[in-house]
Amino acid sequence: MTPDGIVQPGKGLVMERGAGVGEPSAEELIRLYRDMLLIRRFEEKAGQVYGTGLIGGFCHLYIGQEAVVVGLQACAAPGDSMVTSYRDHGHLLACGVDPKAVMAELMGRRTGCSAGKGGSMHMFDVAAGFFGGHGIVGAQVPVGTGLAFAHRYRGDGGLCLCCLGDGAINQGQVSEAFNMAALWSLPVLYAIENNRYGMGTSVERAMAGRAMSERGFAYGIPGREVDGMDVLAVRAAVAEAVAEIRAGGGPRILDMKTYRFRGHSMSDPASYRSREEVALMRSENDPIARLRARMLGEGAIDEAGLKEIDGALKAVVAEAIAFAEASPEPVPAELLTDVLAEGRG
Amino acid sequence: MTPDGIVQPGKGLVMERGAGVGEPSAEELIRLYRDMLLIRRFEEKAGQVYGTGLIGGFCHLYIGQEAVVVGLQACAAPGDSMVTSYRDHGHLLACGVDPKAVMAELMGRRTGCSAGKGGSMHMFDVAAGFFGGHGIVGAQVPVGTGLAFAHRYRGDGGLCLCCLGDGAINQGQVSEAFNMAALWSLPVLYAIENNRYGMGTSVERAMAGRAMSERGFAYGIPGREVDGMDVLAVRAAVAEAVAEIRAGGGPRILDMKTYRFRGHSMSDPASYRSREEVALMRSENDPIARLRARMLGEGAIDEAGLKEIDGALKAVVAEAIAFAEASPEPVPAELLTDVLAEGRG
Amino acid sequence: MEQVRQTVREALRDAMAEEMRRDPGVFLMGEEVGQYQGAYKVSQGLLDEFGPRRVVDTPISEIGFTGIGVGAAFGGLRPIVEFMSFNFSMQAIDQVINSAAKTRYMSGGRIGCPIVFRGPNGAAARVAAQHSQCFASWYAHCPGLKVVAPWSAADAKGLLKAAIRDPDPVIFLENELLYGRSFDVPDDPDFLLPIGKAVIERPGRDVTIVAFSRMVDVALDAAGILLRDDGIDAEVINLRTLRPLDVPTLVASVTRTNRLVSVEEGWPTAGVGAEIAALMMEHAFDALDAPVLRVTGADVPLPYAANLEKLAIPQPDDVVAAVRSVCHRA
Amino acid sequence: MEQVRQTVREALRDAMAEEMRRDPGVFLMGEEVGQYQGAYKVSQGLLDEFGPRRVVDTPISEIGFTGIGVGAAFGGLRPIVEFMSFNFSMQAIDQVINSAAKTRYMSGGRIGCPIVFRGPNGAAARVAAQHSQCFASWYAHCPGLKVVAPWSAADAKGLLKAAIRDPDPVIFLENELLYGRSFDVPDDPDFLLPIGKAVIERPGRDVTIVAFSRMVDVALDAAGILLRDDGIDAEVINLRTLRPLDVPTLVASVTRTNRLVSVEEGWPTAGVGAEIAALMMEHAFDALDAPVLRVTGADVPLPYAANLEKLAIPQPDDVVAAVRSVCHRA
Ligand SMILES: Cc1ncc(C[n+]2csc(CCOP(=O)(O)OP(=O)(O)O)c2C)c(N)n1
Ligand SMILES: Cc1ncc(C[n+]2csc(CCOP(=O)(O)OP(=O)(O)O)c2C)c(N)n1
Ligand SMILES: [Mg+2]
Ligand SMILES: [Mg+2]
Repeated sequence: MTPDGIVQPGKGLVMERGAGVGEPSAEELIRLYRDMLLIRRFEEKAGQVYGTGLIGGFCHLYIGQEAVVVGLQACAAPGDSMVTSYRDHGHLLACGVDPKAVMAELMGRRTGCSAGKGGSMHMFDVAAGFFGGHGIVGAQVPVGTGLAFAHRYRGDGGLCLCCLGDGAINQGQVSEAFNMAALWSLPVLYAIENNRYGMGTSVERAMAGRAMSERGFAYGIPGREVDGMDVLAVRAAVAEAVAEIRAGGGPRILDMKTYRFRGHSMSDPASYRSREEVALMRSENDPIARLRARMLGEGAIDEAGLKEIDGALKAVVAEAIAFAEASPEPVPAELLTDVLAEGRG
Repeated sequence: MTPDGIVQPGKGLVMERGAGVGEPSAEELIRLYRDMLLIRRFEEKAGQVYGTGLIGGFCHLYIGQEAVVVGLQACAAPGDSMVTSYRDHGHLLACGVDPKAVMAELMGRRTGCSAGKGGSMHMFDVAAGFFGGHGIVGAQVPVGTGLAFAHRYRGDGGLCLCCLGDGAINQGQVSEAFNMAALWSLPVLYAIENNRYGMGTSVERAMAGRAMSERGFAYGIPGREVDGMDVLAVRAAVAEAVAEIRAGGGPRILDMKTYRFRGHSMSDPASYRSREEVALMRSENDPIARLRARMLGEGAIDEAGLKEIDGALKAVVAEAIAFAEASPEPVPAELLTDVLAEGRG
Repeated sequence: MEQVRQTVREALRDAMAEEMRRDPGVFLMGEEVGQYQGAYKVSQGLLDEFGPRRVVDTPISEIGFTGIGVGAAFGGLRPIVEFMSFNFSMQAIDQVINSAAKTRYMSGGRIGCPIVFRGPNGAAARVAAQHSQCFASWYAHCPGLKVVAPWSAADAKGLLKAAIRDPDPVIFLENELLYGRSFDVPDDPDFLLPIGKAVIERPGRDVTIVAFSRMVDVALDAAGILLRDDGIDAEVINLRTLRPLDVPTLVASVTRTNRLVSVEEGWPTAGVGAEIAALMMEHAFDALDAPVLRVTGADVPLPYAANLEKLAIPQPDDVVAAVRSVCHRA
Repeated sequence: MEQVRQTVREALRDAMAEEMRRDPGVFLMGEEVGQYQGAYKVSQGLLDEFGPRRVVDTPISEIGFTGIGVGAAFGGLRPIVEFMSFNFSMQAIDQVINSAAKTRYMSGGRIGCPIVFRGPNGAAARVAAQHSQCFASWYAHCPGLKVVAPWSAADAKGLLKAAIRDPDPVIFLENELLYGRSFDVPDDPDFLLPIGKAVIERPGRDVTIVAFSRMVDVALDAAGILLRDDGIDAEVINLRTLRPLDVPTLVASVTRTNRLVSVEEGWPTAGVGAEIAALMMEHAFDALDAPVLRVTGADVPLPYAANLEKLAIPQPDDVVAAVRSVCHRA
């Protein structure tokens, strides 16, 4: 546990929600940095642990895309909701879910945030405002739109941050959801995490026509492109969109240009993109390195401070792993619980 | 049987396909008129027969929309294909299918174009290039796109005329099909028969955003609005679009502004639109009346000629009804045939 | 209890109206449910009473609005999603199964999905293959769902109210041909029927006939014929719920009658009748004096022609023949 | 006949390649089938040999490309549509059922739909509830389809080739865990297996175990244990086709053994095992010395945790227990 309570589940771990308005203070820069780095360190370890067999099935790492969810959550307010695809570990962490619970879920343990039953792709934490973790490409988009419907129905002032991939944009249910969100002016931000590929298919091979940001134009949904590798650009674009949405302006689309540094999942031939392309993105366009450079340049932090953060986060992740490894699997009787509400004694 | 062989199934009944290029001759005007009027008279009778109980289930009349399919078929070439929704009687007739076979199908007779097994919504005539008659809103759009795929795959120079309703535009599978048609530059014309309502829901209550003709813009599909109550405007717009498609330009969308004069199906409370609205459309914007006025104005035909056509068509329809009524139901053994190819002895 | 005479249609509407009055989180969404008053007039008057916030007309976007319903349920509301017919639920079935049914389990119980999917299921009159499929067996197959299929107006009322109050997703299979039928219904806003319980509509000693939805009529008609013509006293069980099936009631009945015929209008293969036959094997093998027979819809897409349609759907005579077969056998 | 040793993956690929060489109308479409060589490498090399005209990478638009496949089949081509997994066929199931399966019937035989839908079905390893559903029973329920579920590489090759040549829509359920398994396969480009015929993988006298797809392994393992530990000589039937089921082979076997246990990894309710139980009632009631028992996947969405996953999927011991139960009963 670091001095600032970094491992407390669900609070303190990530910045206060709604902080992302105005120019970021030095302190906020540090929090953004820390939040991104937590995801990075967590995912690196998850990848390693996968190799040992302690994590199974599909596991989609978020490395490279950290600025997107951290920038989104920087502008979220308490009571807002978030959904995303199966590539969800970073989102859970950014929502403030305890890394222990996420790692334990990855290992299929009783202490996991889905009690070990969901695994990498199916994590939930309603208290943290995170409504999954959806394994079916595009399915979270109507679901997120429904969360927005609920916000509006209740008049709770909340909105839904609904993340989807560039591949998901070609799912018909996404178009249907866009149309209804616009028709009913629902409070939802569609954040396209455009990492250029859906599995091995580049955006150009999957999508005809205009820019992704314009996919909502037919429905009257404003959209714009965002440098998704610059957490401050993300934060600024999201802040603006969120303000418009909260003011009753209806849905918004942000096309976040990002990149995944790793394969689609743990088995990926990577034949669809060149080593050079990946290497260049890693060296020139790493969202964490970019923020680090800026912070150092502005004097918001020094090398020692960076090192301290990194050390603390590594400790958090190590602790999460230790916790998960030490956690028991679900008891066999759990096989039959949670199918229905009454199944739980 | 009229002198010009009007009741011969599948040929002569409607104009030569591909005739719709250039300024229409007087003869072509007459054919367009006759083709529209055949549909009108057929549908009027179908509505009456429905009242007697000889036709059952859902029955969606095409009255008011005749200019759309007749204008489309005016530009079709042999080998082209067509699909539409359940509102398909007019399309069959415009494809040259024998009215007897259509009426017999409506009555569920063995001689029907689907052997009595499909009914109003599920009619097919492959020889005539008509691939259904689809009861699921929007489903014909991927199917039609697949027919276009087959045209391109075989290199047969054909294209698919794919009709859909304004309500169907909000089906996700339509968006998916648009994207793939554009991505693969398929020879398909999407003709939206925009009769302003999907059942009781007006376009405004179902569709957010921009004009329907722009629903393909995101995919790079050109689209334009057409006065769907003016068969010559339809013919001209389709001719242009079809030429572009045949030249390899990929899909096109035409938003045909039309109107149905009757209810959605045979049971329709009609509470969603005013009597005045309907009356005005009928009196001011009947596609058949409009063409008639033009023909008379141009001297392409006189009242006697019109009367003769009407008489001939009424005879055709009467004959279709007599034929259908005299036709037997399928034999009981037909219950179990046609499930699979080998089911047929 | 005081009874009122009402149609199934009215019972369904009253069930929704009462639950909407009771719980502000309950809302109805679907195609033509509002301004049009429902394609089959089931939601007549609801828009007037509850307004467009709670009676939501949707575009023809089944998977989209189903997913929106699921999200709204995750978000704490209690949506009633109407499919204009269950045939169109196929477009949305991924959201029904993967999002609604599986999420409680996948989340280790952290999140529930209290939602009702309702609408007419199975054959109506002459609407042919694409509009006549019975989805009873598909949905009954899937854990995480409850599947209800009312027959009478009282079933409709008591079960729909229970479904709306249920914390889990409920598939509520109505039947268009029953909408206009009248039955007695208890006059009580708290009248609920338990999901998971079958009811004996007609007690009998000689054979058990199991049916659901409109086939209860067919079973009762058959029972009448059997008594009159054969002196066979058939017990008719109305399943009411297809998932979970009320196995104790079925076993108790067959233990008395030693014979069972199931009736459904859906296709035979892996249908509800197959499940019942398998259950009787497992739970009542020694009680069976004859094989469980299935009367089902013909194994074909439903034909349009009037004569073929009738042949394709179970008629009382088909049930009579099956019962005679199991009764003459022992 | 000459045999070659190959994996199920290779057999599937060879089946497609041979049929594509034979018939220029055959093409493959789906997500990642081309440039990526198949998400599970089943289409390895096909893009190289046949080019992008016949090996078509699609966007993640299942209902769209399924409908396109159906339209192409109506238009005279012979599409093979790959679902990256059959879970995603739920998005497209309306096109599969309403357009592909029903159209021949609805058109009175005027139009056919020769199309193959293939991909991995059921549980893989630890991919949890949304990626592990078994669709055997759903598809087997529906007339107008043929449903095939190969186990060995020879099954895969002979049945896939037959499916591609078939004039009707065929659902071809593969299993990811079998892709890497090697078997002997006849070395003959005209090797076909008949759709609709089961095969006895292991003859036996005492009990019939019926399985399909990967569960054939489980059944064979169980048979080994039973012989060794109990002296029970089990006959193992590999169904190969789920629609139409090979009833004569099942009845003939059970007429000899008088006992039957079915094994499937899907959910129990209205599953393939239920159908088999019902069929045995109807066709072999008097031959049965014990109830037909079903070994099935647990009636839950598949859990992720390794221990729970194992509990949820039938293991040889589960089959052994069921067989012992039916054998000790008579
Ligand atoms: C409906 C559906 N089809 C296919 C898949 C298999 N699949 C999983 S991830 C994926 C690619 C998604 O790409 P994208 O939306 O760009 O998200 P990313 O993985 O890049 O984050 C595919 C095809 C799926 N899970 N769901
Ligand atoms: C997927 C689906 N949802 C709902 C229906 C019920 N339905 C039949 S027609 C119709 C309205 C369609 O309107 P539109 O596309 O405008 O065509 P129109 O009837 O005006 O020709 C609806 C909702 C259906 N057949 N299929
Ligand atoms: Mg992507
Ligand atoms: Mg319309």
